Amino acid sequence: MTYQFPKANAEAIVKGISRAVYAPVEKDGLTSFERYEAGMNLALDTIPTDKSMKDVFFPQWENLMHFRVEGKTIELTEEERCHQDFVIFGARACDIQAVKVLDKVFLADPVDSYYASRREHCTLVALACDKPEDSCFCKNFGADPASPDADVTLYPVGDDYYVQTNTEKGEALVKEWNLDKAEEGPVEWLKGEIGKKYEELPFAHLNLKGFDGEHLKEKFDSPKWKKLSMACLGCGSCTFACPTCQCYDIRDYDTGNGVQRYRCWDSCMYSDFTLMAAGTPRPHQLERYRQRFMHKLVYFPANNDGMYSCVGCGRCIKKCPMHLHIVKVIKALGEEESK
Amino acid sequence: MENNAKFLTETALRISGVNPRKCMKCGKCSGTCPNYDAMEYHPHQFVAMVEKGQIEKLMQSKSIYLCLSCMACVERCPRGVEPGKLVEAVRLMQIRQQDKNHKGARDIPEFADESVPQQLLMAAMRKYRK
Amino acid sequence: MQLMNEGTVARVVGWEKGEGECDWTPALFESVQEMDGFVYGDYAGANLSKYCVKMNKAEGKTLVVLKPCDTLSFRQLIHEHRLNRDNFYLIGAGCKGMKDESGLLLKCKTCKGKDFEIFDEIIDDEESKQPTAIMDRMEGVTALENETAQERFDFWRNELSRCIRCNACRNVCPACTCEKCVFDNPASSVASKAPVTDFEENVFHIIRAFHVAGRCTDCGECSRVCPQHIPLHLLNRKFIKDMNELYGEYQAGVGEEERTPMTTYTKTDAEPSIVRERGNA
Amino acid sequence: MQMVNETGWKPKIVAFCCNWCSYAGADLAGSGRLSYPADIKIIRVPCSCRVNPLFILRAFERGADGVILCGCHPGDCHYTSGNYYARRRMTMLFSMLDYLGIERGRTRVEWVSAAEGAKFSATMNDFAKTITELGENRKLGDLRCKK
Amino acid sequence: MQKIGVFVCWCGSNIAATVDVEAVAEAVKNEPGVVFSANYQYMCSAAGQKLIQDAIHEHHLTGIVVCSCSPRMHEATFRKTAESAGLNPYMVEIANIREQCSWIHKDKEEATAKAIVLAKAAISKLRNDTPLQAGTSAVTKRCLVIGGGIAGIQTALDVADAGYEVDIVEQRPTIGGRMAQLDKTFPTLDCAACILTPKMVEASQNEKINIISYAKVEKVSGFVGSFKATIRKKARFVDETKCTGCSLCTTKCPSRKGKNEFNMNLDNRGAIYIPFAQAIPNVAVIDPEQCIKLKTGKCGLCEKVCSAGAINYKQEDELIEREYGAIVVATGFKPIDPSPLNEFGYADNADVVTSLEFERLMNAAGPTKGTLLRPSDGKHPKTIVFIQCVGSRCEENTKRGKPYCSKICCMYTAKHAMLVREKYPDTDVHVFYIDVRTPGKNFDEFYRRAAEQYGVDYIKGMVGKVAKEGDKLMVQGSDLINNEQVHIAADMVVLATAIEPDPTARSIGTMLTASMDTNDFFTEAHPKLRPVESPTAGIFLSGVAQGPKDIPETVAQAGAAASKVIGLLAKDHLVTNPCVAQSNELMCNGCSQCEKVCPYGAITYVEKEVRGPGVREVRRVAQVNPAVCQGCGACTVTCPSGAMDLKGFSNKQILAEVDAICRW
Repeated sequence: MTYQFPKANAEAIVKGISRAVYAPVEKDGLTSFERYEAGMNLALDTIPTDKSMKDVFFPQWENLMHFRVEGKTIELTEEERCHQDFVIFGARACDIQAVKVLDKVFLADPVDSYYASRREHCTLVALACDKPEDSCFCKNFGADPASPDADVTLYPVGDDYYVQTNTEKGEALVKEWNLDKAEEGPVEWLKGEIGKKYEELPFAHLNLKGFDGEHLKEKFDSPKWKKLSMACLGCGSCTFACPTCQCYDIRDYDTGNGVQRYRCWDSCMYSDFTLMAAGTPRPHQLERYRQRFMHKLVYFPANNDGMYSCVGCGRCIKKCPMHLHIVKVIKALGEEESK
Repeated sequence: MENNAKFLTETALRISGVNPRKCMKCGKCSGTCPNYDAMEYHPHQFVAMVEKGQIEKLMQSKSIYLCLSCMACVERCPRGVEPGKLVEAVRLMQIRQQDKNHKGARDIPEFADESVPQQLLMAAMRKYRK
Repeated sequence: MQLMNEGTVARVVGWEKGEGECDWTPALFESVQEMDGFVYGDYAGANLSKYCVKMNKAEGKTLVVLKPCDTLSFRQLIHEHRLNRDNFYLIGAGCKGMKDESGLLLKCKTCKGKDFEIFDEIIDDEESKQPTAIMDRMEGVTALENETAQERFDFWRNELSRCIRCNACRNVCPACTCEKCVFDNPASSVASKAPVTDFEENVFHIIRAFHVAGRCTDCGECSRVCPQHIPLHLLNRKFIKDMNELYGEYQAGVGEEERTPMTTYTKTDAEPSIVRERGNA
Repeated sequence: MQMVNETGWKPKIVAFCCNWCSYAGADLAGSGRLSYPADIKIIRVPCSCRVNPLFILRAFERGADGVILCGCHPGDCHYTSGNYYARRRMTMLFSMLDYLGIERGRTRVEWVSAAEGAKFSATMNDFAKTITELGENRKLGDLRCKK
Repeated sequence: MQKIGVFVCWCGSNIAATVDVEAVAEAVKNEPGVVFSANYQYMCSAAGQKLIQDAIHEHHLTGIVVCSCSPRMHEATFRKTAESAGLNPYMVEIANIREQCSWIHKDKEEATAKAIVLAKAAISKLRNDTPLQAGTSAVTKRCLVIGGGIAGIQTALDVADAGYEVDIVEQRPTIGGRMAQLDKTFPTLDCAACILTPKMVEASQNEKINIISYAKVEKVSGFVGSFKATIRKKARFVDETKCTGCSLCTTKCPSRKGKNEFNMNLDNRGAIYIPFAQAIPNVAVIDPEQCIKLKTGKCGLCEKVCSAGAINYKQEDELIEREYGAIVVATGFKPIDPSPLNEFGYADNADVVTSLEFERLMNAAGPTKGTLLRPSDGKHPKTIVFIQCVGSRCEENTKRGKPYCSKICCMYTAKHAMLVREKYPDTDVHVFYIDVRTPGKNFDEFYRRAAEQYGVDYIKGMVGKVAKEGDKLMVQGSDLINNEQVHIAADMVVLATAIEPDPTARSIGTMLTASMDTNDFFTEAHPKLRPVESPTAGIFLSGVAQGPKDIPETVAQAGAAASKVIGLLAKDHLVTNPCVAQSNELMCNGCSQCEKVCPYGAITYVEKEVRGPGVREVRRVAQVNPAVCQGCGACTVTCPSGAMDLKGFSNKQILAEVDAICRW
């Protein structure tokens, strides 16, 4: 079904949703998905947000369990899983594609119950991207910015949002909003416009030929990694901004009265990533840098039916302090291929 | 120290930036002073008297005008006390309150007709603004 | 700028252009042909001194392009025996103030000056000798100092709560060259990977500032690289301001003296109670 | 004697004392039966310069409400220069904590010699009073430890 | 996991009256690692110690916590107890529940609660303890004395008397130092040479003393008990073993341009010379800067006249390497150069002289053979002005001079004034002074004698200007007592210049890693209680190198330093404190920050291959010498990576205590 409401009403609609809502919010010049509360500054026009939607399903840190030591006995309390429905309002195609990547990891056996419970309870309201940034290149990786795959999709046309429901869950949510029905025409027009706009983006057509399991060794051994990785600081900016990076570390915090076990994001860029008794398997930044991009562009698709674990959101382009990013890697290593 | 003396002492110290407590009373300033014999109070006495709050006595003495401002005492003081700056400070304090008819910056436009050279006004401002 | 041919130096560390206008990247050039990609100009903001630590053990000499402020970091690293002067050929490159997409970099707005502390050769012009500072370096610190404790607390909570512990500030910092950072070392009892609580956010930045106190040249890279826009330089500058005021003017990376205000003392230093006695409560 | 405010909350105070002067001063306070609040617990260190800012932050993390560092008087350090370094380090640390908006009174450095039992006791009483007035440390603790 | 035993002492009623000792013993039972706990009336008694030893055996304890009095009281006792039961003595922790608990609290509940926390803190620390071994190092029974003045000579004599070998390294061709240049000594006015030269002879004849003159210490490595020094003995171009000191060569030498340093450059000497008649060794030396033969190859007169055949123009510097157990610094002083203080006109007027120059002018062996004559025209001065505190007591960090009081000037000026008045009663003598400082036995009496019996005119005030007028020096100064400015037409002005450490002191201090103050005086290990030792173990201080002092004080300090040296050399081995810093080479950056704060110079840096998980490379890393480290911990906080830690008070141990105390 197709509905319509004025853009000016968006805040009222978000406020009116009876469940918890996570939406892009701007604070101090930075945008991220936060649990919406009255007074927050909705940022529905930002593409992409500084921090991705990943934070909602897979937060930077979360408690897993707590041990308490009494005398010589240990008492264990597990952290509760998510058990209440919630809504994400304003998801973009790239982030939604990213969740599909995360699903491959966390919902595969063994299922990550912390992640799964959140996925289960979520109703996703997406926004079509009418004003892409120059750094966007999602179409290369299977995301469709014109019709993002969600329970509900909003299409900004003029001063209105056109609303299309794609699932029963979505239909149920939109019913609460009491909207007027609308024509589908403007939606189709917008899809066309978006299609054209994306054709004109600088990174609209990246040559991904050869980024697959077949050319693994060739890519791995490329002498270009040295130059590509030289400026890398080994910080975690790209991994933490990335909507698909899913590596985490499990750590214990001794509270004095017990132990809080939590997990937190880790980064393959760090020198102590996957540290073992015999040291780190990737002692130099070159190897760590290569690992990140090989994983996104070669290993992951090789193991997941060709699905890349880059979604083209362009966050790494914006966030890297030294201006290194995946497009440079694709161009550098891809050229080799086309010769 | 009574209030006025205290105020005067603080003013003298503030204007001069001198810490008279650094003085070890060696008398080198007076030993070096080229106009010693003409002065009623000598450089080392300036330091001692300021420390003891006897500014008024100094202000009334001709000595403040007899200092040549050669700064030999400042140059040679082993403790960096700078007596010459004290003399200058006390002299300034005396000049500023002469006849109590000191003019503020706001009073100046009254005097500033065409016959008064601009440079004089500026010089006066610079000198007495502190 | 490519007057260094092979032979004298084995490699060059400089910049190359990126995909857009302003996204220049520090780059390594290992042959004359590669040098075609070499650029220097308005977007060469990064401080290349930190890369020198990696290059210190490489065969042959490395040519490095340093801006005036970068030379301070380089010199400081020599003081700390992290670099061997003989392994480098230093080009002091004149700087007219560096930029990014939003204009003059913050660190250039409070430029410390145009003198090269250490170099083999200087390439500059008259324009690059003109001062670029347009504001007082300690302005931000002073403003905070003049606020009330609660205001300061709220300010820093707001700023530091954004920290995602990506370690960009630490990894870019030329003073942070530890083989193993205490915060990465499981044996240190203080290791942590994510800012789970307010305390962890605070302690990381306090200790980092403390560890670089006296060695920080105020190159401003920490604030430049922070993806969360945290004004980290305000922490380092607080220490710099305090040290200048309490222990005498000092600029890390200047001169031959290896001792910093934190590795020396005088018998008449201020007591810690001075903190209670001054400024706003 | 313990410091208690109206709500029944009691401060937690850590005192780092150097082995040669202040710890001996504390012993002297003890043998002179010069009391100070039981909320203060002493940790012995060889010299005030052994105290890492991390130790002080750790105490606050774990729920301390005040931390005091005691060492030999400047010039009297058993190791000649330790307390001079400690003095600079603590001045810097305290200044930074103040800059971050943490209450100034929560940290203190006092020089207490082995002969100053009375001073040790008086200092500790005064410090405990200050901390009681400041109340619970809410700005610099790790709430996980409260569980 | 450790097996910990906790022992709670009652200390009679000292603890038990206020602390419920049973409750404490019970409360700690559940702490991780604790396998045994007990309480007893007197843990330090034989029966108490037996209880501990039995428990160690029975429960195979790996560490014990004793809750008792201050560790300053009985830590050593319980360590011995543990050791005798086969436990490492450093696996003992004390919870101070007496001085810090039972004695200061009245409420039993409160005191018990605190005692439990203190016990838990000690247990937490113990869980992080590791067994420590006290090391030993051998002592080389030989002492190096740097400097052959009265301080060095006296120390050498005293050490040699105790039967130990001593080497004196002196930079000049003869020992004797500054004292040899003095004419008379205060307050007794006996002649310096008469009391010094016998000591010099004694030193040269002592079998245990080896004088290495015209030499300098070039390098020192090692640590207390086993230093290794390299000494460069400069070429004299005269064979010391052959020269008889007949001094014939010195009179025949045609080169006469060399300044006579011994006479403060007031006259000249030959290129080959013996500094003074009583020099030890009494051997000639050739100044290569002045020697015509060495510079042009022609001359060779001295070789011709030397019947002993001692001249050797081809002689080269000799390097001596030797090991020492102790090093004494007796590098002495020199007067400052007063030229920069231009108001005194020293640089421009030959008749403005320093006090040490004046000593030479008064000395029978001096350039004027003891007759006081002005350097400018050789006339007898009729009016002499002495000025005290020239370059002393100035504001710190200024170019005016030194911030300290040079201590000896008041007395030698009184001496000079007195000697002049005695020898030439028709001379007017004026002394400008700021304060006259005479804290010494018979010192004030001496000064009063100068003023009262010898009629020396003491003027309280300072000179502001000395200017030449005709053949007079016009001295303008203040007389603060009479509140007037005085002008004196003087024939001679004597400046009581400040003294400063010998210029070689700084480099020697750096070489020895012995700390120095901003004025380059060596710092003592403790200003009151260890005044003759450097904080760097095995380095001792003698004489003015440590701070201005007069001859009797110098001799006293020299003896004190000697007794400290003897105490050290008497030991065959040194037992080292195991609670020392240790550097984790895998984490060390080699940044040298720790080295800079170490007061003992215990940290050195080496290029070394480090190996660890995934690491194998050569790095510059810190190494702590456990024999030198005293365990203060200054380095541990300076180290940003935490590579430097202190055994016995490790980061982990202290943090564990903090955690135990602060549990929310």
